[in-house]
Amino acid sequence: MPGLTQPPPTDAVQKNGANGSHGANGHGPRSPLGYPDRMMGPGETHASVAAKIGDIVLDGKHPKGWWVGFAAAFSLMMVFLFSITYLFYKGVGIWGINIPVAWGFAIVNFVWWIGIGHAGTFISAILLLVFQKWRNSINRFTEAMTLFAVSCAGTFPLLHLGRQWVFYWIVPYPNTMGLWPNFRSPLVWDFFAVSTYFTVSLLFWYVGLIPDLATLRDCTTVRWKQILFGIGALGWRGSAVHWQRYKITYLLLAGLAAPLVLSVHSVVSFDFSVAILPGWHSTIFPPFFVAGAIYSGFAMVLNIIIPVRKIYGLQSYITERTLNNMANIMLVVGLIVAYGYATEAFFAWFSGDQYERFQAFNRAFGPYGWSYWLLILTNVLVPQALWSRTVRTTPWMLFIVALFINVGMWLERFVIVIVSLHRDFTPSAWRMYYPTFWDYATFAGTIGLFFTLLLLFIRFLPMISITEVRELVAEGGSQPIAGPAMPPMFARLADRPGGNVP
Amino acid sequence: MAQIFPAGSNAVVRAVIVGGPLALCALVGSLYAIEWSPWATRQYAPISQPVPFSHKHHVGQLGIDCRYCHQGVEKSAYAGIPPTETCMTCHSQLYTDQAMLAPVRQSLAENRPIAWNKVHDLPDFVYFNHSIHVNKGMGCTSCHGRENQMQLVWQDQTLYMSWCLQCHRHPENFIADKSQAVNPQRVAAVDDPAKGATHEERITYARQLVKDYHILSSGVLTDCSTCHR
Amino acid sequence: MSDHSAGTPCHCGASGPCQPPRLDLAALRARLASESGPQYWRSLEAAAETPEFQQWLHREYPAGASEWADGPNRREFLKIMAASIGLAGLAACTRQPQEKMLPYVKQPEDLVQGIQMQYATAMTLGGYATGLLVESHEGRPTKIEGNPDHPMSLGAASVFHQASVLELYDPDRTHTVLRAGETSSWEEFLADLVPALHEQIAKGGAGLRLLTENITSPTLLAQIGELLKKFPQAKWHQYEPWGQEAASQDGPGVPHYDFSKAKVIVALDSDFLSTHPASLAYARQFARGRAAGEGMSRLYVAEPTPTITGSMADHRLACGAGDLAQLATWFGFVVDNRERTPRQETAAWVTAVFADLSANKGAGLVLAGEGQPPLVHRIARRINEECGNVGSTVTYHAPTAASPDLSASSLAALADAMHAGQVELLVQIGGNPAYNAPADLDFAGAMGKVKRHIHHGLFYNETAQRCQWHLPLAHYLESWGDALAFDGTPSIIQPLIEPLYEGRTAYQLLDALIFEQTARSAYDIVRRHWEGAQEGMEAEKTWRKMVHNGFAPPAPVPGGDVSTAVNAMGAPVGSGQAAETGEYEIVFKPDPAVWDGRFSNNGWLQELPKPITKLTWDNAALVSPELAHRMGLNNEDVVELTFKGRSVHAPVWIMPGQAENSVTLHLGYGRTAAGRVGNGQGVNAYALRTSDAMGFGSGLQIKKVEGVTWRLAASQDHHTLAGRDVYRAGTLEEYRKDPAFAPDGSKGEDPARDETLYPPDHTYPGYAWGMSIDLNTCIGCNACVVACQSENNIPIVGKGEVINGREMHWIRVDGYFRGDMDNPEMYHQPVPCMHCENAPCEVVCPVAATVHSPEGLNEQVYNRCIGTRYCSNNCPYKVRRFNFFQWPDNTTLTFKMQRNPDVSVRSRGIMEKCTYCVQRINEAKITSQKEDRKVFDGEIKTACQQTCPTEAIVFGDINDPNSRVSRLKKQPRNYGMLAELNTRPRTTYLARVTNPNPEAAS
Amino acid sequence: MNPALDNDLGPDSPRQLLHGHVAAFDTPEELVAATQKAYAAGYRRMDAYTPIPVDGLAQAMGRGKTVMPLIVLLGGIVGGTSGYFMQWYSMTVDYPYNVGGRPFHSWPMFIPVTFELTVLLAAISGVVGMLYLNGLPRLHHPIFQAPGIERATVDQFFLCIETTDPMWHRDGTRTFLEKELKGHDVAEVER
Repeated sequence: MPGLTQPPPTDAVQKNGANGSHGANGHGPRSPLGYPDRMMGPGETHASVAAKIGDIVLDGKHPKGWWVGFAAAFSLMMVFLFSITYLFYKGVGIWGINIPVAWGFAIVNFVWWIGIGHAGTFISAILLLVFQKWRNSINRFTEAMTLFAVSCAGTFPLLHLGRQWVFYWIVPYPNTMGLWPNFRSPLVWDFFAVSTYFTVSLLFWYVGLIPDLATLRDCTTVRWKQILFGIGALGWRGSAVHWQRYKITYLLLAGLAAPLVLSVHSVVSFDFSVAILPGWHSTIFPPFFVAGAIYSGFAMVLNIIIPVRKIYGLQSYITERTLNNMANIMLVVGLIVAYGYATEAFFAWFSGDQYERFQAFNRAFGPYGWSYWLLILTNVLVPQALWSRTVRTTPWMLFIVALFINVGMWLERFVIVIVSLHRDFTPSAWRMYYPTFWDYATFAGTIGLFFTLLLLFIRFLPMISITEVRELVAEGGSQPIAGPAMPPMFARLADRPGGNVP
Repeated sequence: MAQIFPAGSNAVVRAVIVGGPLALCALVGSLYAIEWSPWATRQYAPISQPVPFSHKHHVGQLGIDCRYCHQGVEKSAYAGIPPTETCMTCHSQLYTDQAMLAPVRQSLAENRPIAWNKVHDLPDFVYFNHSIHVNKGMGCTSCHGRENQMQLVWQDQTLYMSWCLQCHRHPENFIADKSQAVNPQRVAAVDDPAKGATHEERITYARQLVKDYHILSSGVLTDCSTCHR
Repeated sequence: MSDHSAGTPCHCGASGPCQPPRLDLAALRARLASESGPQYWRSLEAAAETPEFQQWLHREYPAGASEWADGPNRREFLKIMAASIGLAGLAACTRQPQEKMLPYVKQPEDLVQGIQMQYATAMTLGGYATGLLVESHEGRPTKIEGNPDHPMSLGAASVFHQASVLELYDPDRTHTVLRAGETSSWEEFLADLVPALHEQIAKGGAGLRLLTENITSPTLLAQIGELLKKFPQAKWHQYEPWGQEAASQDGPGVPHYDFSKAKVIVALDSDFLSTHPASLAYARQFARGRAAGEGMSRLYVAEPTPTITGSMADHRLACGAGDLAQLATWFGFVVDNRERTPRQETAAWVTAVFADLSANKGAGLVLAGEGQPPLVHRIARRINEECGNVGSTVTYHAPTAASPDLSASSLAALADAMHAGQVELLVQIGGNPAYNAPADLDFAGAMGKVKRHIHHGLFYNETAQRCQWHLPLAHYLESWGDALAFDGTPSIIQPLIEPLYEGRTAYQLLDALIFEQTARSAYDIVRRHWEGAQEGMEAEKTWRKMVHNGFAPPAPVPGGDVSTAVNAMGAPVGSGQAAETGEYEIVFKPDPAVWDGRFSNNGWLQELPKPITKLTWDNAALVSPELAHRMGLNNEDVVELTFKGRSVHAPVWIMPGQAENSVTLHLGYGRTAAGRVGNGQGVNAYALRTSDAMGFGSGLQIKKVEGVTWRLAASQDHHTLAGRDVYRAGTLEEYRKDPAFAPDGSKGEDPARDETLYPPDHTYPGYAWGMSIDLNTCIGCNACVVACQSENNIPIVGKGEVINGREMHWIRVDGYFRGDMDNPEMYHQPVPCMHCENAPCEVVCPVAATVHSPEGLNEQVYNRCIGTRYCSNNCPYKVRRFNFFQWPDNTTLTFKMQRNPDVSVRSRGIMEKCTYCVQRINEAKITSQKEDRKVFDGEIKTACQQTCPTEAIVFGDINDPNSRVSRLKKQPRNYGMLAELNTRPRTTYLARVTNPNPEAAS
Repeated sequence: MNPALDNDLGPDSPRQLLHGHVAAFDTPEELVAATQKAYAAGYRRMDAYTPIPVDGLAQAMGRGKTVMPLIVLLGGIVGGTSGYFMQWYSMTVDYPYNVGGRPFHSWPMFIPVTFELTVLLAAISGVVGMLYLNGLPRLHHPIFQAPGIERATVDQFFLCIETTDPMWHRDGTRTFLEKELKGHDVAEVER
């Protein structure tokens, strides 16, 4: 279909690239306070949005960046498959875990991934409820990210079992033994929380996708694509009546997802705070964990969209304003997290409990002290750079800060899980923990899994919500709703009798 | 523009929407059916033995006491499989030339045990103790069924944990007088007309037995370490 | 019953030897699916039917030995295991294969399948017998306990006794007669022996030598007598690498102690709580004398290297082994007021100690260690006489062991004869001189000159490999025999099982030497000897009684020759000056885990954390912190130890409480032909040990080997209490002031039941099991650890996995140091599961695999466990153990024979922990219910409690106010470990009370 | 088209053969205005097709509130109660065991699962309910035959007056759409 393979995307790229750089050097339109003000580049129309985003999917060709990324991610995913095969063959002993450190990288990674999985729903649900329109351009993407992150997270509690093949005993179902899971265990709560979170996120994401799939269905003339997208769109026809129910449902889902997203990491934090271990047994964990989750989630989003918007030239949708806002949120939750660290230390001292005090001391000055100070550096100090507007609005700087935060949040879980375990109540049982090759391989492997899924998503589904971005078109500048030029992809409509060409 | 999908597609979709969940239910249902089927539980399937020993003949017709062969049943966890000698106490005199008894004679001659096939095979992590059951008013028939009517023995019950729990939760539904323990005709007191006309009378009688035999509370009986160690 | 006990094993003996651990996975899978757990004993016979078994019986090593080559850390072993378990996983998805049942053909009358039986027997260590009871399941000995009636056991058993059951099943034991390493047979051996004997008869046996270990067996002695009658020129030599010889040889006779009367005990380098042949009995007496309160005894110890005896001391002096001789002479000086100037602090110590001794005349006791020279022993006796202790707390006797001249010199004489080529026929029963003879004798070299050297032993060890003939020795659990206990009690050794391999007893071998044939069975020989004069029924009766009890009433041991005792004071031995001249001394001690090396191939013992150091799988050069500091040494550094021109490389372990200039190297390591478990572990101390320095010697040179380290596997990394009061101790003074000094109410220990968010709705109306552990009497001997291991089928994991922190012991003995690093207080704290009423581990298990029983047990349900390990994280005591890999060896049938069928064998991925021996509880409950009664107090003994020599562990029903355990828990010293966490532990501790001498500055 | 076709006749009358008339508009505002006019003119059976949700459009067609919130609420209630019941039943009735000394019915520990199940069922019932009420999935629909309708998901706004409306008249409605409502590309949509 000529329409699709024609240049518009590219000239869109030029156009947007232009004003993208424009914004970058800070000459873009500004809010009274002087912040980047634009949620969308100028000159966008409903049609151009559909064209621009739709073509990424419908167009056969793909930027080098995608192929490189995919090759890397896929090979890492193979590492993952290999290491879990070996794991099933030998047993969890291949990891560095021991008594007392019975939880190692597996749980650290689990919590880390779950945390990353929080950005999506936070952005799409909570920001939706508080009418942050700028999230429209990134919510689709981050929701997908959520799904994949949660999938990665979900593998770990399963893999770390001693007898992985009976994992389903955690699920309540009538069985010949007449037994039930122990609903008092945070791990059972985890199971319900994570699976609920995944299901709801999936629904939320798919519901949002329906109208876009319809758009794609109608924009392509390739039969099999029509059929596939058609089925995906469930026959959506944009009826006013449907829209009415659709919008309310979408809002309700957001309303449900909002408390859910807060609950999930709270429940994850229960894994620790319900235990009596000094360093785990702490009442601030739920809010502290949630903040940390959003922190790392946003960092990961930035680490991904910054390259992606460059590679696919999406600067006019994901504008400096979007980056700036995300940076602001990161700064805020970052401060909450920092406060969390302070509180932990303070209460350890304030409690007067010798075990708590020792734990706090051991974190900072014990054999794993390096991890604690590295954590402070990456999670508390470096992010202070976000106070600077330049950093917030300069993609590459933001990218680096986000990178630090991702490392930092992983270290935080390392400190909580391993450092707390390795020295608890009985000195005679104290031991060190040394990760093995397989610990690293499994972790790296899930990163591969994550990016493989993400890149496939970018390839086959609209990574930006066409529908919701259309709602921003009005804010794109002073352009008329119907663009100045008929987008070439609709050339075929033009010669239809009475075809309307404005 | 033209329709992408033919008019019939809607019907197809509806069929899928209705049929999918139904199929799923059917699948799950059948899985449960299999799990509880005699095939999975191995019930009611007579197990062939190197020597076609007939409980029906020895117990049912000759009326030999269970304990004659299964000597451990009152003292030990294992009821015990009789040594070849036990068979030979009679069969050194009777049917000495019977071909079907050749393995027994050979066993004695070569001092090699007869390799019987196990019929009631509990998992190795289950520690069932015959003696305590037999001594507390449970009987052979409670678990083994009517062996006096079995040519070749088969497994009479599921031997699932949930099956064990029925009795460990409500012994009164299965208990009978101690004297009945090894009686191949034994019936539980609740089903025994002799213990009362109505179910109420019978169950009160059974409850009394539970008291008299100092059978532990179901709390203790359903405790994990009662069977798993 | 003896006939039965001899008869019972018939069926099992036939099925004995293990099947080759083939890599045939299908077979492994089949076995895994069908043979584990309580039924496996049946399948042994099935295995016995297999042809490969028949052929394997005549193979030196099991097939697939190559896969096992790396022995202890068992990497290959794990490969095999993992593969099989993987397949077992698959098998789980398929239908279980049909299981077979193999009944007896002729069932022993008194045997009821499924009911264990106990038989009395005895084991000798260093020649001295200890009476034992052996638990037998369908003819398989599975566990060894002490014989409560035997005076040298009193129900207790040492780690060595208990672990010997594993030795019985060791697949590395010799299976057949070997001629120069080639499979042969007893017939061929006799055929070769007879002409050689005739040769000797011609020359009166001039070329014949008999070499044995220390022997007390009356029967054997009688036979040797006969032999020597037949060969007047022949000589009999005895050698024990570690024994009592110093005490008896030109010493004042062998002292027998009575700690029950002793109020002041002074141990001069004497580890009477562990290395003494009577240590089990002594430990019991000592513990009784340590009851907190009036009349509590006081223990002074002066020793070069920390021992468990030293750890119990109220005053401990870290003092070089050489200096001890001088210390002793200073005692002598105090006794005789003769002038001499010893080092000052020792002077003060000695004066105080002697004052205390003189203040308790007749209630004092001075002991000298086996490693010390005769002089010290003489002085000890001198002091005992001075303080009137002889006759009350100590009596002197002739050696129990009949010994021509029992010492290294005996072996030296033999070695000389061998070098001189005078030895043509050397018959050696047991022992391993090629490995453990003093280095200066060059015994291995001498062996080259012997025409015909016959070795009769359990293992094809270093010596056997150099011999023309190696004859498999029947393990004591396979053979009849007799021996004397240290106090002279004649004890009967009764077999529990027929020989698994072609082993025969020493009695039969001597028969062969005397009568040139082995017609008589060991049973005939021994019984014949004991019948003696008696005839017919009478004899039968006494014999049966003896066999049943395991021993006969002791014949009084003759008193020792006293004359040597007086005029004690010779010149101080040369090494006395050692420390002053800044020379270093080396100290040799038998290893607390593998003794002199004879147990090197025993996995339980190799992995047993040694008292004080907590090292496993290795010995190390123990150096004082001071010395380490001076030479810049660190743990796991390697040093070159040079002594009398011979040197070895050894890893360094810094030992608080070690005498400044003494380096201790334990014997028994560096084996090259121990077997797959023992080979290549640790350092061979015998390479340095010379016949003039059997206990210690000065003139050691230490050189650090740069750039090399030696990984050591310690089961405990932290020996400081980090300011925590998990272990509580006080002095007798404090105890008098406030008997309840231990429990700390201020921390809200033992909070009220209603201080909780929840209504407390769990009560324990029936039994409520609980345990009390007395830290005052625990001597840290590790007996409980091995008892638990054999009772509960606890696997070993190998050195590598211990380093990884994955050892599996259900009960561990924590060791703590407190105070001055150069001479700290040393604490032992046995830590089993606490069975908390509010167990943190239970709440967090997602599948309820660990729950609480109505009797207060914290249960671990293996078959429900999915291995999240959350419970372990949440256990403040860290007593839970996890199967990170498939640890239990399910391929070696002999190991499977050892397993206790009443306890599930745990597979990979499962959490396990102390169960209070729930199998024993259930057994007792079932018995009592059948008899319509409650369980008696003391009817249930946990394995650890049963074997504890000092009765420090007591288990019972805390609902019964009169039970021993509840009475102990009522004691003011009672406290719960970490009780302030409101875990409500059922296992509680009695705080330790020490009894320091107010006058003495230690 | 077939001239034989006439208003309000038998089985093959246009009412039966046609779905309705459709007209295109360029902006949501025009569409809303047009819709209001049509409603005022008495048309009831109509529907609009737009690429983005247009506020007030459904109201303009005389639509009231939807029942979606109610459905979600019910879903949540069912999820929550059944979730708590499951825990209470299994932990206190079916197989009560002592876990760490906590009571059989330790309600605070049952809350997380109850909450999660509430959200889960609410969300599922929401989505399922929405699709059900919208009659989706429906892959085949007459409106897809309307010329240019594909732009309804891109940048055009359509109004369709359906033949089921009593006021519908083949010519009348068409002229109404073209003249009154100023819609372009007015076309007949066949069934």
